[in-house]
Amino acid sequence: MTHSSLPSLSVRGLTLSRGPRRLFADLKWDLDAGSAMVLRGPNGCGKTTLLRVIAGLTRPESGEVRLGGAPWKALNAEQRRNCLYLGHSAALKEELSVDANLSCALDCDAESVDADALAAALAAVGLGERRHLEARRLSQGQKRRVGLARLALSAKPMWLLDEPTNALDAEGVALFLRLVERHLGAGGMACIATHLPMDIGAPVREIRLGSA
Amino acid sequence: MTHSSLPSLSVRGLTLSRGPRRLFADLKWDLDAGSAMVLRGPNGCGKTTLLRVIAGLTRPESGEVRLGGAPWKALNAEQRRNCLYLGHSAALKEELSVDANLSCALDCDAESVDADALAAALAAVGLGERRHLEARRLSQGQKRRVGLARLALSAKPMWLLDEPTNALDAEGVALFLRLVERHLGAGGMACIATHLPMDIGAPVREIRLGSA
Amino acid sequence: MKIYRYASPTLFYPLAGALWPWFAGFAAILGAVGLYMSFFVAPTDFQQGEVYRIIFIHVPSAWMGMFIYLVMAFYGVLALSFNTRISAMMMHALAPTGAMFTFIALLTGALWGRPTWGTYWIWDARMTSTLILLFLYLGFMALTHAIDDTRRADRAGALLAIVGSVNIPIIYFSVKWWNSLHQSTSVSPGTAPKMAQIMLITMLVMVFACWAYSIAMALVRVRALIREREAGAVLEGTQ
Amino acid sequence: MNAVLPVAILPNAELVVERGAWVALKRDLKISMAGKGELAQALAFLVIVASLFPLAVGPETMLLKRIAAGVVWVAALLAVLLTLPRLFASDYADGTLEQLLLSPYPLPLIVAGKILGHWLTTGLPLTLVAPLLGVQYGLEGAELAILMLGLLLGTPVLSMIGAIGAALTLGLRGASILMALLVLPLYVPVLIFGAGAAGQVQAAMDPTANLSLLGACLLFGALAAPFAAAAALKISLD
Amino acid sequence: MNAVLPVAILPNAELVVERGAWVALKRDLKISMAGKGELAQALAFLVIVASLFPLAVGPETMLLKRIAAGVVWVAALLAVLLTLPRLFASDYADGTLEQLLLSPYPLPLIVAGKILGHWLTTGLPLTLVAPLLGVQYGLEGAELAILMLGLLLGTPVLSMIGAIGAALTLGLRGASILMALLVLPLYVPVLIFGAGAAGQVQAAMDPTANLSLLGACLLFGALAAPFAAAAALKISLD
Ligand code: HEM
Ligand SMILES: Nc1ncnc2c1ncn2[C@@H]1O[C@H](COP(=O)(O)OP(=O)(O)OP(=O)(O)O)[C@@H](O)[C@H]1O
Ligand SMILES: Nc1ncnc2c1ncn2[C@@H]1O[C@H](COP(=O)(O)OP(=O)(O)OP(=O)(O)O)[C@@H](O)[C@H]1O
Ligand SMILES: [Mg+2]
Ligand SMILES: [Mg+2]
Repeated sequence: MTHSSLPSLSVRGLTLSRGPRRLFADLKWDLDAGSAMVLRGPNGCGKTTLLRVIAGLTRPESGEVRLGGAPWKALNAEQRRNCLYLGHSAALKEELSVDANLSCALDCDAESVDADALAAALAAVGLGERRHLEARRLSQGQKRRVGLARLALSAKPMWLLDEPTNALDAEGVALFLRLVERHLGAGGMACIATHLPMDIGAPVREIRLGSA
Repeated sequence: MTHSSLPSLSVRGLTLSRGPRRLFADLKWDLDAGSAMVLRGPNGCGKTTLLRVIAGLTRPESGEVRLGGAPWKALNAEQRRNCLYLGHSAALKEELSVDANLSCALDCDAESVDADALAAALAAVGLGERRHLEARRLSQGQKRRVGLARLALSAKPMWLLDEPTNALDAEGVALFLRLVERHLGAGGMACIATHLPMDIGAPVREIRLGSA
Repeated sequence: MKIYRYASPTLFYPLAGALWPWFAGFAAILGAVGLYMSFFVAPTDFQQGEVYRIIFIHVPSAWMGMFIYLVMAFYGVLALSFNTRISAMMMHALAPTGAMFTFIALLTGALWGRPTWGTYWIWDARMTSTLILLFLYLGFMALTHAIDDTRRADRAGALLAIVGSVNIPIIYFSVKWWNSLHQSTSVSPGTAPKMAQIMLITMLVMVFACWAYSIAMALVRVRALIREREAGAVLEGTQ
Repeated sequence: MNAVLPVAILPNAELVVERGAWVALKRDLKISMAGKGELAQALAFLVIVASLFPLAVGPETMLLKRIAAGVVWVAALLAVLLTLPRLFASDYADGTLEQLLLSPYPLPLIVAGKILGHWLTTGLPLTLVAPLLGVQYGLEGAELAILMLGLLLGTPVLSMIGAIGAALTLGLRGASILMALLVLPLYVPVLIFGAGAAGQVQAAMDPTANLSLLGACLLFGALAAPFAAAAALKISLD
Repeated sequence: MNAVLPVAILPNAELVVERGAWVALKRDLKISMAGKGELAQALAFLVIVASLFPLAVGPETMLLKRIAAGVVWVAALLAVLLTLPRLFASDYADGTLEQLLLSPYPLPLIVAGKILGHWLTTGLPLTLVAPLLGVQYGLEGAELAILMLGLLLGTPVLSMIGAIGAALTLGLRGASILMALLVLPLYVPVLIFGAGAAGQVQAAMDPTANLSLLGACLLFGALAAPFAAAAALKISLD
């Protein structure tokens, strides 16, 4: 699958403060199909906040996010379709089984995935035998791995990931990097906030947000 | 300060299963004052569970934890005094200010700390100017750092830490390692579940729990 | 955009500063005159005696109570549609005054009820709907106080005010209807002593006094709010 | 563990917007089914509250018959209130609400789906069990029927108004009681029309007026509430 | 950022066990104060619920006077119920409850402190505002006094029983309503004695019997509840 058709994401003069402190001012950068932007910076510098702004969950004080020329209407349906956001929380319903959780998430993303693909994805992230387990029983890392499965199945061209490797073991991190690689290879885009090195075989740019 | 008087922690034949799967069986190890035990293993292998058993929050199926000969009465007051547990969650009251949170935690630990020491600790973990901020406003990493401040102030000889470096930036991790070093240097003990290398200037042993 | 959102408070601040003393003055004068008239000029009511004079406080405050909530809703619409900070502030500034008037209406009403029909409270339609109006005010203030992020507080408050104001007529009507279902309520406060000319004038004077007072208070509170948020506004706005 | 990764699926070209409501509804029903015996709980609550009153006011049958409809309605109203946190608060706590907001489907539709789901798991069962209580209080035939009809028309409105309150108080401390503060006054008309209708039948009067007023509220709510609640959600998550 | 680390403090030799209750109380009061206007909210809830009834049953003064005490009591009971999640659930959600369990102080003492805190922020204010409602329903003098006295003795029991229910339902889905199911039946005696006392005064009878029964409940609860709740907590967190 390829997103090569996809226009580039551009951030234009984003500015946002929290309380007395300005998190970022007049941010300007573009992201082209097939490449990733890694957000770095010390704790509290504003990575999460920036991701939420790009996702359209938080309004910037000024500036805007554009998807190929067109201004990004926060939470506008057509554009929401293009973007998948994984936040700090695993976004699981504790009382639902793992695969119920996954299929719910995919339904909400309006992705149509058949049961086999779903099972395959869960197996690939190491939750094969835990498919029918209530999510609340999962370990911290396993919860994050459900998110990885979602990435594996997602057809959305733009990924916004907030510290996706938290609580993952070494093998999980490797798996994640492979997923990103494949996604970018297929012409997707990704904005990733992380403290880990992202050494993958695809164009990766970094921006550092000012220290907190 | 020194805990040299402290008896060693010994785990005797701990066994626990979750659902169909046996997480650990007949675990046996001792931990002497001044050294740390690092729990390693893939996601879902039972690190968190084991820590909770040692803390006395979860009952093992068989086996027991002893503190220098005496059997560890789960949640027995005198022994609880010796042990500080930091779990996956930051254990903060969102609506309280950072320092209110810290002082509450110390009160519950029955540690008497004066305001200056508290302020110093917060400054040391980089929350100096955020002392009076509501905890809910903190970034993920900053929330963990409150936990670090608590470690810095704790006089408890035994630390049980569950992935304490989650969401911390490089500088935060370094800070954490320094804290553990000092703690062990003072004759303390620590059981730490983590996926990161723990290279510190103090005796560190590792156990791998069977793969999940 | 920026101008829209940030400059207007800074422009409004001095304006409000210049205006509020005037309205305060009007309020004081009209209030004094009105009270004097209501207690010394207006004739004794032949059936209710002196107590009826409460009406000169009771009715205006009751009216203000209802009216101010609608004004809040109006500012709420402005705040949401043009997201002008100043109108949101006006909304916050008006709430306490409106609540106060509603409460005064309840209080005076209750005090009036004691002598006229021997109990502080009956579930008369108007009394009940006024009580519910007070609840709406309390709800609004509780919500906006519970939210500490001003942006969210503004917008949430605006939405609530709008929803509430849509409901006010429904509530008012439904309560009247409810009351008419149960005829057994013997007395109703509606039995207005026929308004003599002078009474009417007094009433009007008091009404205007309340108006002036409300405006003055609103302006003062808005200034306080602007001052409170100034630091934020400057930071967020320019630089 | 490191099996080959499944190839991602191509995006299905066109988005059937209407499915939004259905997706949300299905999801919430799934969750309710997972949370064992939730329906049972809502019902039991209603029954218990209704049974508390005779204990509090004394057993005189005439008196009880007089207050029967009122008690049932107030109890139903509180039962709905108690279950409102399920609507958004739990999703907010575990981060799934953000995901719903980011879903391509229009938010008001999703909200509508959730509201419907909430009604199906609270209002509807309450309506069905109401006659039971009515009988406890000595109501009969037509009285019971009208009581049920009123609840059938009224409880959806309770869910709708409740949704707005729930969305506004999202993530605030003491949200549950704050929500009660916001929502209960708005419940007044429904309460009056609903209990009024039942009362009229007892007084051998014609309840159609009240019932049609309830119907009007229902229509109006159905049109306005999803949009209001959606707006409130966006505000609360900003 | 990398300032020198403060030297940790030496452990204070002996542990003053009794402080446990005080620590917990102080903590919870702090939190209540942080959550703005919580007291106000509990009160407002009581007032609103009490004001709903006349709308449901009609404004006849005699009828209302009859049910006055019952309504106030049921409303108070529900207000307590709605605020119970504050007791443990919120601490459980954010992980602070584990920390309390691991604190060196004896758990029952900590629980006792929390219960006291809960009463001070709900039961007490409810008691103080009750007369207002009584007046709305046309109660006077002695009737109001006994109503208040009853609440003063009864509401602490509500908090105590509630604590047990809250601890048992910790972390379960739909906990709020499940808790209601567990707790409400246990509230029955309190309700009967309390409302009964008020009723007797209205009937010009002597309420002391009921009141002393309430007092007995209070004593027994104070002795038993903290231990029961503490045990329940340990079970729920295992
Ligand atoms: C707490 C109790 C009461 C409340 C909340 C209340 C509320 C109101 C309200 C909202 C109005 C203005 C609305 C309108 O004019 O339609 C009003 C007007 C009035 N009230 Fe009251 N009232 C209360 C008690 C009383 C009592 C005890 C009396 C006298 C026996 C009384 C006599 C009047 C009169 C004469 C008017 C003006 C005539 C009229 O506008 O129809 N009220 N009251
Ligand atoms: N009301 C406020 N007053 C002052 N500072 C605030 C306020 N609200 C948020 N902040 C600060 O804004 C920042 C939020 O940043 P954000 O959560 O995006 O950090 P981050 O880069 O994701 O950090 P981490 O790496 O820890 O996740 C934090 O430093 C927080 O302290
Ligand atoms: N009822 C159950 N049935 C089957 N497996 C269960 C059940 N409850 C828990 N588990 C499993 O028990 C394990 C819990 O382990 P634990 O949370 O201690 O993992 P961990 O070592 O902390 O992992 P992580 O590194 O991700 O934190 C998980 O693998 C979980 O799937
Ligand atoms: Mg972050
Ligand atoms: Mg773990």
